[in-house]
Amino acid sequence: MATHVLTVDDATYQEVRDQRLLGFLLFLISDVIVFSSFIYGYIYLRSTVMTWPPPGIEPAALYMAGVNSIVLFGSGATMHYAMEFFKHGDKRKFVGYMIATIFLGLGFLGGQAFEYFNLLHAGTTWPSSIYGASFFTLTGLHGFHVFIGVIFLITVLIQAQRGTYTQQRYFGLTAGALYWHFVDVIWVALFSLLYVWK
Amino acid sequence: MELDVLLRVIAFAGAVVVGLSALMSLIAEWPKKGLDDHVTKVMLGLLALGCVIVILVAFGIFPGIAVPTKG
Amino acid sequence: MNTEHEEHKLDAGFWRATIVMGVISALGMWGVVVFPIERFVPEAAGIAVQIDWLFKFMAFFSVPILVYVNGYMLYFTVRYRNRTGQPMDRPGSSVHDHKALEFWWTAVPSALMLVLGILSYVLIPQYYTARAASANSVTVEAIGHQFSWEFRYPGLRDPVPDELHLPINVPVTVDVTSTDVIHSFWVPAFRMKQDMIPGMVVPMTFTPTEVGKYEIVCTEFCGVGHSGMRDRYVYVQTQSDFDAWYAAEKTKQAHKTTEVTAAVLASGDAAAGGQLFEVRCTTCHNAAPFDQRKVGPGLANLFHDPAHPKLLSGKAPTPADVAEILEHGLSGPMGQMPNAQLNGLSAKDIADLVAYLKTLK
Amino acid sequence: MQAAVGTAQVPHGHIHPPPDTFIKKYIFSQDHKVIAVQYFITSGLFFVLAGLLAEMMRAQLATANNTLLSPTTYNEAYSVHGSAMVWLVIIPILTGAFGNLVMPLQIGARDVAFPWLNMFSFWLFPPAGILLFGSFIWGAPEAGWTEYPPISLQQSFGTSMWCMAIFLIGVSSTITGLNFLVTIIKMRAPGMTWTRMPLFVWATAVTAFLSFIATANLSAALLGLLIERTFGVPFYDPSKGGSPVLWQHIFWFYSHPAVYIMILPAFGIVSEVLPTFCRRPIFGYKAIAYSSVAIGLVSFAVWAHHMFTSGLAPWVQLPFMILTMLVGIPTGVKIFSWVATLWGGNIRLTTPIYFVLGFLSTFTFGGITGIMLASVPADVHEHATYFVVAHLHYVLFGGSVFGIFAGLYYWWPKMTGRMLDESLGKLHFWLMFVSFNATFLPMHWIGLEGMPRRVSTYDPQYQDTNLFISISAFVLGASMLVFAYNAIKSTISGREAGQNPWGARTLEWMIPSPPPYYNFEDIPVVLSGPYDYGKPLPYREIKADLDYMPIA
Repeated sequence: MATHVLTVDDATYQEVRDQRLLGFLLFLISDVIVFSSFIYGYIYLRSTVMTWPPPGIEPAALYMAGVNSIVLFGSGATMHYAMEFFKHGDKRKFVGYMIATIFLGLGFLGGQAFEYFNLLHAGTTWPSSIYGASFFTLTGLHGFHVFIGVIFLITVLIQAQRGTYTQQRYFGLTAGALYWHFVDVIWVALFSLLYVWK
Repeated sequence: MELDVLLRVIAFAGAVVVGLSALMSLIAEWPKKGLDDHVTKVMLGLLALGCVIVILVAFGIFPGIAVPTKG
Repeated sequence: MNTEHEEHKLDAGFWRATIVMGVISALGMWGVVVFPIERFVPEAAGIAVQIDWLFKFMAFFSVPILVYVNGYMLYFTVRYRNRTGQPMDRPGSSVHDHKALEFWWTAVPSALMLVLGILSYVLIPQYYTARAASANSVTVEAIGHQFSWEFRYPGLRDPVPDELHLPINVPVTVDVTSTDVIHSFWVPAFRMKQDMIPGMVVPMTFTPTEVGKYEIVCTEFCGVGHSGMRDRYVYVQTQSDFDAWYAAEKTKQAHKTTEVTAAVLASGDAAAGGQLFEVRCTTCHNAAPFDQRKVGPGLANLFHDPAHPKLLSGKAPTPADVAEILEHGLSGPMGQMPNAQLNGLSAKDIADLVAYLKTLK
Repeated sequence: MQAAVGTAQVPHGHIHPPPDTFIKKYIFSQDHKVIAVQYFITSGLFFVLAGLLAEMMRAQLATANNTLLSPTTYNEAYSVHGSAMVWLVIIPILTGAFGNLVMPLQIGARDVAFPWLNMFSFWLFPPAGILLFGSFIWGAPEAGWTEYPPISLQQSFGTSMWCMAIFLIGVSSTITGLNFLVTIIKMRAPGMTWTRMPLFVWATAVTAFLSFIATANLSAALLGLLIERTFGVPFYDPSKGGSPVLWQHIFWFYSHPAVYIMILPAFGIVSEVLPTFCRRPIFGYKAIAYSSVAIGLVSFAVWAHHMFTSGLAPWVQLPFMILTMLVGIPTGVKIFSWVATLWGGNIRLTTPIYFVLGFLSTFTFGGITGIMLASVPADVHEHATYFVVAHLHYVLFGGSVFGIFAGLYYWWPKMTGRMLDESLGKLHFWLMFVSFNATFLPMHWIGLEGMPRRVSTYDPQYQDTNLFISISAFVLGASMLVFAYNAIKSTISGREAGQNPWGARTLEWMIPSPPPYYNFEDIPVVLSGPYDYGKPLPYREIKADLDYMPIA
């Protein structure tokens, strides 16, 4: 009987988890749409001029951004490992990798701050030109997402420490991981379009 | 300019490490069937792609809008 | 619950209704064919006739659709209504599909759409991409302002405000643009409309076919004076009248004397011009390619850049053109260029500047 | 079997006991039925306000060079009228109100997937309305509901408020769409396969998909406009290198799907009302269901047909023209199927079906003028004239609003448990139908003759027609009073409706009216489609399992 109740409850949990997972993925999709319409705007504006960036506008430094991207991508990898270790019940490694992820995320934000500082110093401001407009809007939007992601991960980590998640029931964690991967993957697109595309 | 060389080396090294780990995780993830697993696979794949792009940049195969790094 | 279905056939009543509707739609279609649109809105351009024809084509096929949809709707409703005394819950016909019927009412409209699509598409290039190329054809720049129009003719230095004069039976290309917000240049009698978008020059080609005076209307909201942007007219004139008007305009504008003679122009000093440019011009102009606007366009490569819009004459600018603009100013699609007094430029200065501009690549 | 079925449908969201306090029950309620009523009331209020604005405009337009309203006031009036009718009335009523009221009941669920989000997205909606109408204080937006830059960059702070208002609405309908989509995908009663879903649910599913994809994009566009207005960041301002056409692209990429967000649920309502009162299966169930999907998909690839005079190259115009015309085909299929449903029925001429017939007639007309606007050369003449005004009111008023009233008269008994007065309802219909056509039919003609839209004064030659239009418009406004009176009368002294007053077969009619908090005592099992009149009901009741354990 007890077992029956338990199975029902697991099924109940599964049911609700699936709903939330689907909901969360749909949310991510709508977020992709937001980014893609800004990206569309960027490509459109860029297509209206001959030289990019417009003359007299100091663009962002490529290799700096390359290193910064690796920092973010690395955090994606560590996030995945953290997930795996949690699933296998290795609490200690899980916590370690989570913290690594969070710090890498913060590192990325720091790198971006440094980059912004350089650009503003060189006179490339947000309203300065269509370059400034697209660059700061896109990277800023993404940076904001990273910031939210960091907070998200910290919360999830605390929750995990409080023992909210069991090895069968850890939707919050899944959501956190998916969100973080999403933030990474968006950066792949932004890096290619804003820095690499010549 | 030396700074840029240094940055390219770091970027390359990091990209190799991260890219490989992403690929290996992808291989490990492959048999899983859950909806979130499928999504994770896509994400890891794109992550690896990102690393490839960085490597190509580090080698200057993608010249990009390369301006000397300041600071 | 009452369960026995009442099945129906397509009986005489149905066919009678169908025939009646057929007659009505035939009348309607005949009405569409003979309807004299031009009696209400004159067709003053070649393209107008074709567009009206297209409109009638669509109206023609719309009539039967409207008649049959509404007709069957009413007929079925009246015919199959629940009459007093009949059981409320008696189920109607159980027919819920009819493959052939559904196929045809999907296929026939699709075919119609395809025809309409082709008919429409063949019309577009005639007024849109094709520029008036024939020898005597006219090119006019139409510029929208809050809240007035401005028309620049080749060879006329100053724009003509709020009056568009066109010769009859001559292909005309109107390059529409705006200096402030989006306006829309609409001449109902020509069936021609084009948004005037700041920073964009869009050509519009047609051939006026009837002498007369036709209203120009702004159809894109452009601010508080939008409603007032009417009562301005296109004057389609016989070639001789048009030439007379053009000559009159030219003499009206001719009082301006030119101090920058060819001789002065030849004596220009590029170095001095360069310094002057830094002081006087860089507030509004970059020494960069045309599309790098500040207030005015970038001026690099001014004399050789294909992307640079043709100036007054519709031909590539000559040093003389540029000197003239520097001396007398210009109000064009890119905005207002002040004249020599306002810029405090002497004839020598202008010559130097032109010399400098020639050096820019 | 027991466990499988019992756990297949979890009463998630109604796991907590019914609310006790007044606040929880009526203000911050998470019950989809209460939220639906909240939407009805709020949107109803905004409908009245926006309607009054329309009457103001018609008063101004009654004579050619009228000075009743200043041009500025007039511009503000039509801009807020348009924005409010689209974002505060039609979309919220059709998705928020009808979607919430009917969809969970029709799929045999106890609530939507995320009741809290549902409440949240409703409470984003009143502030949006307050922002939009409040903008009058600082000078409301003037450039119409499309707010094309650069003109919208020159306007006063009111336009920024407009941006925020629409942004809130955008977020709200994105959330609602997401919520409904999950609900429909995951929470259908056991046995309710996709092809056993009522057609209103099909329509809602497609609408939800559109609103959560397209609206996210709108939010981005508005963010851009707000940023540019606030910090002067150049996206749309040509003098700083931006592009006004960019706004048109992004805006219409949302706003064209929005047009179908505003009509598909009305299609759904029609498809529910017709079989009920014809006492016969709907003709071409699959055709109607799949055509909704087709319309939904195509709607993402037609936006530039609003920009045929914005200087797009012909090779860009061609595909948009063809695809736009393509939309006419699934729509036509629907209309023909509905007419065919009338054939051989046992038609009870109640108020809901009156409105459905009105819908069929007016919407067909609007659809045809739509095709006329899709043809590029014709559009070059018709674009931005009163022809367009007429067309869009034929589809949005003659389509959506007639559909909304059909749905209101149909589901009012379910929502309130009381009947509306039939003769008053029919009076309302005839007043509305006649005055509607009298108002908007002449607009086609003056548009073709050369009257542009968005003008507060016009050429005296259109004087008489406009006077006639204005008078009809006042009658149209007055016809709404009949409904108001009817609604009040019904709430005070309406006849008890009982469980299933119309003898319909969809699930919402299998439970008491108004439905109890848990909707279904037992979650039913669905054995076949809902429209087979004359066959026994296709539902089998089984006990649902209410066991629950907190979720991480």
